[in-house]
Amino acid sequence: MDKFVKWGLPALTLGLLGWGWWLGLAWAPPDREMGDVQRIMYVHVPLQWMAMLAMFINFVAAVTYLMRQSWKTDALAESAAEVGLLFGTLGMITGAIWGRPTWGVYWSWDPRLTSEAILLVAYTGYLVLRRFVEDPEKRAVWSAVVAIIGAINLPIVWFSVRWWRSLHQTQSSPKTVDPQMVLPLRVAAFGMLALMVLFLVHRYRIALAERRAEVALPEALPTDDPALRAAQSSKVA
Amino acid sequence: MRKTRPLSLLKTTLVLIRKDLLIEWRTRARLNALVFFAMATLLLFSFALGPDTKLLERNAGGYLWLAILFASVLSLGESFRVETENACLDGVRLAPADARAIFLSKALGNALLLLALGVVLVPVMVALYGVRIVTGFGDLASILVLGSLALSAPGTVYAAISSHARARDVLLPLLLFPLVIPALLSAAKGTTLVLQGDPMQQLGSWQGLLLGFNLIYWGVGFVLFPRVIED
Amino acid sequence: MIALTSLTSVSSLMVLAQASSVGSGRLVGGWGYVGACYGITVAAFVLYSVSLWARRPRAASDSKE
Amino acid sequence: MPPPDPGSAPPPALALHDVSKRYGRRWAVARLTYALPPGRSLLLTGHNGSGKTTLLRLIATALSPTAGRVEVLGRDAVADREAVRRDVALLSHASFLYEDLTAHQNLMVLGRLLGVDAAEDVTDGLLNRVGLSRRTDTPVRGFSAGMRKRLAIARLLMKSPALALLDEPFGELDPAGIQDMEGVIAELKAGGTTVVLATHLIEQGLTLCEERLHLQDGRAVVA
Repeated sequence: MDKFVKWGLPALTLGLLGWGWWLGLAWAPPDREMGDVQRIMYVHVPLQWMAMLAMFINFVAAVTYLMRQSWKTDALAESAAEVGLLFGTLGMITGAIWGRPTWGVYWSWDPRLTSEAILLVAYTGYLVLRRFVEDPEKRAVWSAVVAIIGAINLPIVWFSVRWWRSLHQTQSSPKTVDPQMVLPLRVAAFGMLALMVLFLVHRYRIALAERRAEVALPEALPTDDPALRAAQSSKVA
Repeated sequence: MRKTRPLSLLKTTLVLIRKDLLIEWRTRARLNALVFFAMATLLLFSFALGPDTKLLERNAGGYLWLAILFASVLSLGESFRVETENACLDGVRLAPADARAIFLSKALGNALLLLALGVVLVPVMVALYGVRIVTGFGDLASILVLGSLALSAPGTVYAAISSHARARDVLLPLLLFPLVIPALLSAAKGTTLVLQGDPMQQLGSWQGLLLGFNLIYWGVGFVLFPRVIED
Repeated sequence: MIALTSLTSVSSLMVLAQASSVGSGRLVGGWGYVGACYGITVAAFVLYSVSLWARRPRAASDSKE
Repeated sequence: MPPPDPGSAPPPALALHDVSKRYGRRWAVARLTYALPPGRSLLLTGHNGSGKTTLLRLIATALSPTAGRVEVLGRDAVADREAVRRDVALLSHASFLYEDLTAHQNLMVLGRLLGVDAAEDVTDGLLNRVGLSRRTDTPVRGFSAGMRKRLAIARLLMKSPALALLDEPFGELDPAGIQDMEGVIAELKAGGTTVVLATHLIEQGLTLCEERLHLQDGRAVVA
């Protein structure tokens, strides 16, 4: 397992991402309307998918933590939020760059981009909260609550922003799906998945080590009870 | 032994709201400051945008709700500062008062405060921005009520959390603002429709969105708040 | 095997980034935008990897998993 | 916990089963096991930071133990939290008093929360008992530390608890106040309340309590 994470996963990531992007940049045909700019899709869309997946992992870990306390789910929630924030931010940046030649502006108040921006601010708040609470137990509970509330908010934000925009004009992002675009997208997405898992595993180890440094883990009850010690030493003697 | 009887959830909530309102009344100087803060915010919007009355008129609803939102951050923070001062929240929950009743009382009390603030701000807005209430006071009242409730339910949960964290004054808005964007959006849109007429019958859907937001977050707060304040 | 594929694909990626003036379709050109997207993403991933490496747990528990 | 059956002997007012409480890496209370015999009161001693306050907060259900079980009158302090809270009252370092409310209002809030019959009369009586009858309508913000202590004890008496937890009740009191407090504690005991008292004034404590538990680094030490 450790060996796979150390060597196999990075190799898999590089291989899949490299292959997928090569397919996307050189092999796939340019889009009929957007031309070569459409090739941004092979980096933008997998980023968005992985950001969503990471946020979903964060949500599940938070719910699991509230149902049964464990430092592992707390550490997983923290790592998923950070990795999700990274992927989401990159997804938003690439989306904005893509928007420039397509719509003529970087920021179009497209419902998807807007919702994502709001989501990213919410998860920044989540990570800041974690920084500002010293007691590890309180931090875990409170951040789990914030994560759950933030995840519930996502669909509401999505609907409200779409409504809000639809009063002006509907922004249709043209997506003519050529079969030759599907393969590179798929390969790049799996590559991105491998990368996310890789980041997640390493971040999780860091988070768990931090928890270890902060708390004597619950399993480790104090044992140097003087009475107990006396009993043991007498047994030995 | 003294005769006591356990109160129902509703009764406990009412006792606690009464206590919170009593505190607000006894510290009404703070309350006044809050109202003037919100008014100053409204006034500053008109300075920031210059004397373009058309622009002010068109965006009046948004400015009203931004002013209420900024004020809500202060009042939410204050409502939990009172409780942390002598660990009063511990005193209340050990009394014992049901943690869910504490949530309901705090959220309702804050909603009431925001509603009152809104009622005071509306005439100021009418005077400053030169708007008229077109579709009727009933519509405006419903938006004010739903909007205040929508800000205060998640706000109460987050204020309880941030009141125990470091840098709570920064943390509360950072957590709250992205969360209440749907509520802010629908309340502002709804108010704008009330002020400028609603030829396409859109007000109902914004009210519906606000109602849904309220149902979700009052439910979530009711369930999760005990986890926030109990050890 | 996998490493070999990744090596060739990385080099072909670099070649592609240089040949940026080849464009067809209605919206001609725009390789700059494409390059910026891929570049920013790869740079951010590299930076994040470095930050993970810098924060790596140094205690004995490293070898435990 | 199964409820104690009515035929057997009364459950101990307070029982600790291997109770531990952790703050970060520090164990504030570590594997404490103790049962207080019925009808007796307990004196908790120990240096600052020895875990007295944490232990009292655990018994009061303000905190939950990291491991182990706290039982009050035979009921589990976590599973049966609501009922335990009705039986227990805590006089803590934090006064639990609203600064902006008057003495009278502070007591009335608690009285109403508890559903006390004729809360007004009870409040007046209690304020009289702790010697604050002339300051009933002053906001707590204007109170001295000693007066806050008196009001806090009135708040505890409002509950008429079966188990009273007193954390340094003599702190910040003048000699007359200490005498009053001793009177209150004696009265509580006479009324059938079990008292757990944590204090530095060991002499006073020993005259009031029959049992003694000395804490050191969160562990029980035989005194």
